[in-house]
Amino acid sequence: MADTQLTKKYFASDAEVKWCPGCGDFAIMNAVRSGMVAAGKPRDEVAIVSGIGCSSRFPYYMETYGFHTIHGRAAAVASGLKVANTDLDVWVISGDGDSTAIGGNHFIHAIRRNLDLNYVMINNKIYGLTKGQYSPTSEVGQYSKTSPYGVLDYPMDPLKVAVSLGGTFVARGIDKNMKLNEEVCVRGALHKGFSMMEIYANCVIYNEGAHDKLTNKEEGANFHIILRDGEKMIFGVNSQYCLVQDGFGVKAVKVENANQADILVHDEKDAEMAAILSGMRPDNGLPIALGVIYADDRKKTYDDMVYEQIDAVKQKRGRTMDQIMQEGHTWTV
Amino acid sequence: MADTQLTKKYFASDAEVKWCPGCGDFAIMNAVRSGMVAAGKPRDEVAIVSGIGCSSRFPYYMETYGFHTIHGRAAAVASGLKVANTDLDVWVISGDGDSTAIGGNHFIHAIRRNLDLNYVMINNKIYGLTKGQYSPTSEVGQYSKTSPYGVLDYPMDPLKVAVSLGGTFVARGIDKNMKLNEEVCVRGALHKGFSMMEIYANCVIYNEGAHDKLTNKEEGANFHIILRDGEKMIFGVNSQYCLVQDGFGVKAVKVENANQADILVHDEKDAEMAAILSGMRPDNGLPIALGVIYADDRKKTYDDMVYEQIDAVKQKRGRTMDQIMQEGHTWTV
Amino acid sequence: MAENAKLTSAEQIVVKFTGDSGDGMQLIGNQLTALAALDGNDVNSLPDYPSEIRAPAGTIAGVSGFQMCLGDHKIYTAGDAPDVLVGFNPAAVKHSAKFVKAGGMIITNSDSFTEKALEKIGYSGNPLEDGTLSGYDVKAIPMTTLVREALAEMEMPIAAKDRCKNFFTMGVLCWLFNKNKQLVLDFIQQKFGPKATKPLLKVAQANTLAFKAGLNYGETTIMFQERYDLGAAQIEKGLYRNITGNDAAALAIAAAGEKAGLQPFIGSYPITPATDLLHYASEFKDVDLVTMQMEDEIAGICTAVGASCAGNLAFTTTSGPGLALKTEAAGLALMLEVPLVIVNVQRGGPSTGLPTKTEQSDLLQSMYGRNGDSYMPIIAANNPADCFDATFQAAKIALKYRTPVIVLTDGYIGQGSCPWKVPKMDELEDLKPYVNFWIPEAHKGEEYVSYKRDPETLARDWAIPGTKGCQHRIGSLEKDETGAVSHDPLVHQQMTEFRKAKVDNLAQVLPEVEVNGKKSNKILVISWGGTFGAVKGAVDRLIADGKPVSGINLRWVWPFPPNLGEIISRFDKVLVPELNMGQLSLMLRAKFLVDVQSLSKVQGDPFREFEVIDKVNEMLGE
Amino acid sequence: MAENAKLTSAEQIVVKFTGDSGDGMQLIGNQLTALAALDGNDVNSLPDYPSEIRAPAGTIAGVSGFQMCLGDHKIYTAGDAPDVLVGFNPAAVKHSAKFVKAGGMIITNSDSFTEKALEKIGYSGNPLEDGTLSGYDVKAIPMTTLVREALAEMEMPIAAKDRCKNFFTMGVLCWLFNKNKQLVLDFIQQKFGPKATKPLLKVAQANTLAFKAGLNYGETTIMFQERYDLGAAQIEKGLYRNITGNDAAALAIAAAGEKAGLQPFIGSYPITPATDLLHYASEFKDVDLVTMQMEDEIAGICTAVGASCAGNLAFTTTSGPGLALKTEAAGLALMLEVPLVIVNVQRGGPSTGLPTKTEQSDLLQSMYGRNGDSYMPIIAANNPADCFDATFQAAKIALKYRTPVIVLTDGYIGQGSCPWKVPKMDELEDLKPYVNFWIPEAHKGEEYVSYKRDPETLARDWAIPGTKGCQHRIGSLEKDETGAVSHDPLVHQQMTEFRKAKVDNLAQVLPEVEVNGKKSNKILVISWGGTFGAVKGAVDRLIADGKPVSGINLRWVWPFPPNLGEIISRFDKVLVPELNMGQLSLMLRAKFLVDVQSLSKVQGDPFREFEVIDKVNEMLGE
Ligand SMILES: Cc1ncc(C[n+]2csc(CCOP(=O)(O)OP(=O)(O)O)c2C)c(N)n1
Ligand SMILES: Cc1ncc(C[n+]2csc(CCOP(=O)(O)OP(=O)(O)O)c2C)c(N)n1
Ligand code: SF4
Ligand code: SF4
Ligand SMILES: [Mg+2]
Ligand SMILES: [Mg+2]
Repeated sequence: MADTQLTKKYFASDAEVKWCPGCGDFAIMNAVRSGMVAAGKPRDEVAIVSGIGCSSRFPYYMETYGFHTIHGRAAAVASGLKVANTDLDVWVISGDGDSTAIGGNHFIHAIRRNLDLNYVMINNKIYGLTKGQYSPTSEVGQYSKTSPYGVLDYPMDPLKVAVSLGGTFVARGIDKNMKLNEEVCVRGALHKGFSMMEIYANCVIYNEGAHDKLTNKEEGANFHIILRDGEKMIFGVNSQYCLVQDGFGVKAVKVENANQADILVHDEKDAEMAAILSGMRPDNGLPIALGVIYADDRKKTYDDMVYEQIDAVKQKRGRTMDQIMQEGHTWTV
Repeated sequence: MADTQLTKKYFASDAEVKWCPGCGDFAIMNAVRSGMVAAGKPRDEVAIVSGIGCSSRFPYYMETYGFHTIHGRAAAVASGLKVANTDLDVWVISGDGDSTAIGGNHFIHAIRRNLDLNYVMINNKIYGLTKGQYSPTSEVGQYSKTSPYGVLDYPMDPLKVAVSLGGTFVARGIDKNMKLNEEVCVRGALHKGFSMMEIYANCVIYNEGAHDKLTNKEEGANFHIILRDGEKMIFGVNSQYCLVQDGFGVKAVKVENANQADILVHDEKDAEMAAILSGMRPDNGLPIALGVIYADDRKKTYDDMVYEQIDAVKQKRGRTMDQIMQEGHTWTV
Repeated sequence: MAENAKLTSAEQIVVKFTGDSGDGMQLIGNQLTALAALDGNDVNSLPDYPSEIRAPAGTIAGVSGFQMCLGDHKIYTAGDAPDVLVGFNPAAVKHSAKFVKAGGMIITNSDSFTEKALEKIGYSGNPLEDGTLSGYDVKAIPMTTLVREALAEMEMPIAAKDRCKNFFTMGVLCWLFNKNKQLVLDFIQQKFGPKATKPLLKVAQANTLAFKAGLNYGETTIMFQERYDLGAAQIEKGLYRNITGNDAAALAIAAAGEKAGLQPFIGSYPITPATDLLHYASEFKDVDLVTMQMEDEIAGICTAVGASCAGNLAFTTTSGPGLALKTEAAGLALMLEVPLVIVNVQRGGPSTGLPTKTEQSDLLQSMYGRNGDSYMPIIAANNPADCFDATFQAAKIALKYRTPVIVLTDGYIGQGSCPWKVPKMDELEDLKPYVNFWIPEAHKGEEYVSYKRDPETLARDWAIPGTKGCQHRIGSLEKDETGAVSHDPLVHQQMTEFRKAKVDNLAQVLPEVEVNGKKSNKILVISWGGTFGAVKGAVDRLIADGKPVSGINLRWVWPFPPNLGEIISRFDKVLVPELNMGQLSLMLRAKFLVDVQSLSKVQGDPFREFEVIDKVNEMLGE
Repeated sequence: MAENAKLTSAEQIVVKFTGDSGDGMQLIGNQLTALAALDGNDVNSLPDYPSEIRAPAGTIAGVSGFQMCLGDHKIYTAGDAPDVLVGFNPAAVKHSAKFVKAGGMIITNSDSFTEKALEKIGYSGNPLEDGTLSGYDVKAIPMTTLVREALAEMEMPIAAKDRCKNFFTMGVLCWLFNKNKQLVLDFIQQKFGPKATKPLLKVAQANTLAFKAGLNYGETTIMFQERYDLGAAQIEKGLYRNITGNDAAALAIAAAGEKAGLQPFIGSYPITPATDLLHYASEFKDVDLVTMQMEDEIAGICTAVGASCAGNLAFTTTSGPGLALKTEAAGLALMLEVPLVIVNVQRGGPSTGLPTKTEQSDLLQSMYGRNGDSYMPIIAANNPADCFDATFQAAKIALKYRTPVIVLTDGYIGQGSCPWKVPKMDELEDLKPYVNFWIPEAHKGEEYVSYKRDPETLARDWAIPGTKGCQHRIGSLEKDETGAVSHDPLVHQQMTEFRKAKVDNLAQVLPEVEVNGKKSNKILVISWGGTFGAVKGAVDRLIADGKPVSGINLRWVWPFPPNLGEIISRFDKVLVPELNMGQLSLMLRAKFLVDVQSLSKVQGDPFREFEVIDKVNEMLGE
């Protein structure tokens, strides 16, 4: 099938989309479709696996193979699916709760194994589907149905954890920036290895405005930076801030106060830099990093290694089933 | 009870220790007992929680309250136990498999919450109890009963992950270095917050020599560095190597080739430095970091916050049970 | 003028509200519940949500419902076919009209029957006009217009005004059911009145106006030919509160902790339809209830086990898929022999199934869903208010026998509500005697032995960390009396038997089941949990009709009450209506070798009395 | 000279080896098995490990055992009381002597009866001398001395020489049981001989010398007055292999994949006693078996579900606590209606329980341990070799009905071994017809509908990702025929019934159970899984004794075979011996309303024939 036939619409199913009007998930679906277009596989060679959550309803809206599984297990199901058939373009769509709460273990191990999956984590910092409980990405003090007096748990930063696990592609988007999300999803789709894409989304019902600090027209740009490989890290409403190195970390300073040569240049392949960039937070006076934070596909994928090993064993031992069955202590009656 | 009464022997139960002769776990038990002595609680105010594994047999050998739970769940059980009674000195003893495989989710979330637990992860890079399968900390290519042709999964570095989750105390020991392990356990015991102590151990039966590279008499010192707060990071059999900064990371150079001022000084409170130190590996030409990598107890513990919140709500609402029951739509018949 | 509207006295009225999910059906339902209850009626209700995702407004899929039954006698269910349907839009009417009693009343907002709205649900004509609803007594009221008119003078956004439609409707119903309007006016003041903040005050005023407009509408139009008058039910004196099962369970958890002198503790993970329990309980910090929302269900139960080991009174709350995840750790609690209460609010299964729908299909999972031979008592709540007592009793048994106990409720009970006679804390049973920690002071000269058992209950001696000199080790492996790991074949045999006997023993102290009706008869109908109401109602009616039928209800589903076998043996046939494929039936068949018939329904919906009645009649050959 | 040792012909001999865990009891047991089998006997064996942690050498807790029964007829169990005990040290003798038949033979290494060794096990005197073992025929052989002497010329570490003790013992036994010594000599060459590496060659030589020394010892000492001679059993011709149940299951997985034309896939997590299955299967990369050792059991089953969705033939392997963790995801496979085989090697429970001991206590968990009404076929393997067929059959049914299937084995079967007639791949049933993927080419003009069912099997139409034009969505929520989520009450009712009927239907094609003995009789003994051997042996002996007893075995434990009810009805009493507290009994009671008696044993140990015989006699009032 010629790539030219692949359009976003081609990947849209005709099921009625049931997210609340205004939900951030709509924008993300659009970006994922662009990613699929870029990946270039016909839709019957694409599989989407999701867990349970508002975000996990995603597969129904896509004209691909779709598996809406159980809460938290999408990464594990997708791991099996991908290894079973490496020809498929496999996407995982999961929420912050689905990925980092009940699904935390599969999530970290899938990253570690560098399976060739495209993993989109829609982070609205709340459990939407179950009507508003805090999640592991919720902020300290956040009010929710289960934290009427404020959350006590320190939040987890999934991307920082992903970097610490040797993730080979780590990127962040935000519902309101559709262009950026497309970029992220296209890059993720083309990356060979585990593509970790966190996309902030607004849950208009249970966590309205969670990302306002970043999306706010007047000031938002002061609190996030859009990274581009090889470009200086400058941000702010008037591009007035930049990042410079500070010990093993970074700090944000006014461009006018910085030595031009000190302004850090983003290097997608620098894992140590990624460890810092992925964890930046306004609480620490640093902008949230958006865009591709880290990307390096030199590490072999688990799924490829599985078949390389199989081939190697075939070369080396190459037994048939009959031979295997006839091994061991045998005798003839 | 006066602290002077607390000795290591005081914490030893008289159950027969059933580890294989030569197992690394013996040495670690000794260090943990020192930690308990330092913590200064009488043994009937100490609780040890473990999962399942050779290492998890630990509680039986300690004259304290002991809970040998189920595989992978020690951190979760201990979290409840500690929150339920914050007066207890609570230790978790767990294996690499117990902590990072089946228990991975509880492990990461306990760190994130900064519960005041002393967590000792005995890492022999193998499942000992079940007779020798690879674990998430096993090396690529390692042979084991379930990887007869070599492990394909990239290993996880638990301490690096711990740092990425905001762990407030991160340290590493190794069975052969008893003094260091004592230091680590004593510091961990005294730390307020989640004390993550990874101790490398040798499983003489199923992964003999896994840490030989580090313990080897001739060359071992070239492959690890013992960190001490405020001291220069110098290592090697003849203290011939040092660490210097290299971008956001570090590199090891000969001391003679280094500018004295460039030799890095360890700072236990530098989380960004910790992110680098915790992940150093000989594969990357860097020494494994031993000792206290990170320690900072300025972050409130989850368990303390629970009771602060309770007190605050009592202040603010202060309802009695009868009052609560009589709230809502009520009427009298 | 409707002065001539006849006041018919009724024994019970079934009302159903349907509308968009966002329209607050539950709210208006609760208001009518409170109003009727205040007026002395007994009330029972049943909410009916659409799917878990907010479906688009105005569509059939988006219809949310709330049914209730008001009566002058004890009411056990939300009733069968509604006498009155209040359907707020065309979708709601289309969705629910078919349930209404033949000739029953349908009240609707005629303003909502726009062409666009009708098109959305695939109507070409207007059902209010084209005879579609000819079998019903349709009251098409231009609610939007009337409310907007009534609030013409108020400076409020139109949307806010439209929201007052509910109180307009309350006004109509207050008139229609001949209720005391002052109760509603007081309620509005209480909720939105002087003590409230500024914007709410305005809401109070608007709602008052809308309510009065509704009252007037009833009184002044000729639309209603008939009004209903319900006598007061014989209700025990006391303070009442309308409560959902989840809220009642949350209260019981806090109350049991206080009565046991232990800190109550919940380790949990949100899951529909159990979440509300956790929501409500999370507010009880001022009475020392600790709630830990954990990373998953396994951590939820494991923290609870840990808290129990430390001497808290520990609970974990969940629904089916969550229970499936908790089974391994439930086995840990069982081996440790520590008290633990697992509250399972059942929903439609298997797998994610029908998360918002009710079902009773976790009974066998609760009984047998653990590795090894593992026995746990199971108690089932009969209705929302009963969740308080069931949970409280579970805590008592968990403490007394040092055992995990499962409380089964379901989506219908957990989210549904009914009046609850609020107990005073000092009327509740003191649970301290069951705690009975082993302390050296009470056992001079004795040494603590962790699995030494009370000869009667078989509960083990329990010393918690911090108890002087009692340090000891316990675990999930099989062990001997001292807690030391044992692989001795006979120790395992004996410990297994102890664990079984402990639960069997509980049966000895359970109250005997009481039979509703003759003690010996043709048919015995057995209810458990959520089927209680429909079965009780049905059996009452069958008995009233002179049918040879009796009923019993199982509160403890395991172990079976001591006289159950004997009761069963006195009947020709046994019927068990269940919202599953016959799970209690299976247990009864295995235990009593009786050919129990199962009336099975798995449609996400509780039984209606008539379904039970029809089945009984069929069995009677009628 | 022992020339006058009498050669007694025997029908069967029970031999038990005991020694330190490190001493290789399993190895020597397997060697004798192979030797006997090669010589035409039938053999059945039972290993007996100590606890999971390597207990200190020389202690009772550290004793490891291996029992076997050799016979001239079909042998179903490892026998009751041993005729011959080979106990390698004092602890081993102390531990096992009590099991030996009165007057039976105890062979031991007298060199190991040092003062220190005796002290370790709390003996003050030497039991070889002080009459402790006077009821037995004790052969105290200075094995260490004799072996060292025999190997005096060899340059080897003493420890390595001592390890040849096992082949010395084999020599003694080879003589004692009148076996063909060439078979052992060949075996040594095969294993350590020319094709082996240098150090092994030396081992071959040493073992050969030790073996011959043992043979000579038997022949030349006057210690043995009697030798045994076993005739050859009537054994089907073919190539045989001694195999453990876990290994057999591993082979079946790979074989089923090949016969189905699908890539076989295992998603798993290690757990005793199922790990060996995964170990062995991990070696089969050359026949395309993919094994993913995952982070936990949940991931293990979930990857298998994922692989199944992609069209692999997927398996997950575990034991009790692991099964408990997998139940939620098993429900997912059930809702998706994809094939999946769950192999559960049962162990002692509840909770971590007795990890290394056998039990059958996961039956009810397998049946009912999932949320919702969820039905899965369950097949049980009767013995180690049978694990091959049971697993292969499970794969077939999983494919044919698109359903998860549970295979139950247990620690005894999984780790025990017996001779297995190795099938040729082309003799095995072709599974391709059951795969039957939906492909557009085969359904011209039709559109793919994901839950459209085969009218006979009710299996759904199955199209896998990559199939042109068949993209579709399925999930864990209740859904209609198209796979679209549905909350329609009747859809849920119907789908639940379909899922039930699918499994019930399987019963129709199951082979009828065959009765061992009279078709109608006083007592029917029912075995399943691991009780097969003891029950078969016991019933055979009872029948031979003229007792009114018959037996049947259930291979599919769910659904029950079609004629089971009818068979049961022809007996006065039904007895079910089980290594649990009566789990199959419960299912039979519920289904057939028959007062099944349960012979229950939870001691980590399989039944002995005499236990069944005693119970039957008791029931017969004898
Ligand atoms: C085993 C299990 N536990 C809990 C649930 C309930 N549950 C469904 S989705 C969800 C969380 C959803 O949050 P998130 O993943 O962030 O998705 P969102 O709805 O916010 O997109 C929970 C707790 C479930 N379905 N299954
Ligand atoms: C639910 C469950 N799954 C699996 C097991 C089997 N199991 C017991 S311990 C263990 C791994 C032990 O490895 P580790 O934690 O590294 O401890 P070690 O023995 O090496 O000290 C496994 C897989 C179990 N007991 N329970
Ligand atoms: S509840 Fe929140 S996350 Fe869910 S669909 Fe609505 S807006 Fe989106
Ligand atoms: S098996 Fe390994 S980890 Fe376990 S006790 Fe022996 S040496 Fe230690
Ligand atoms: Mg979310
Ligand atoms: Mg380990």
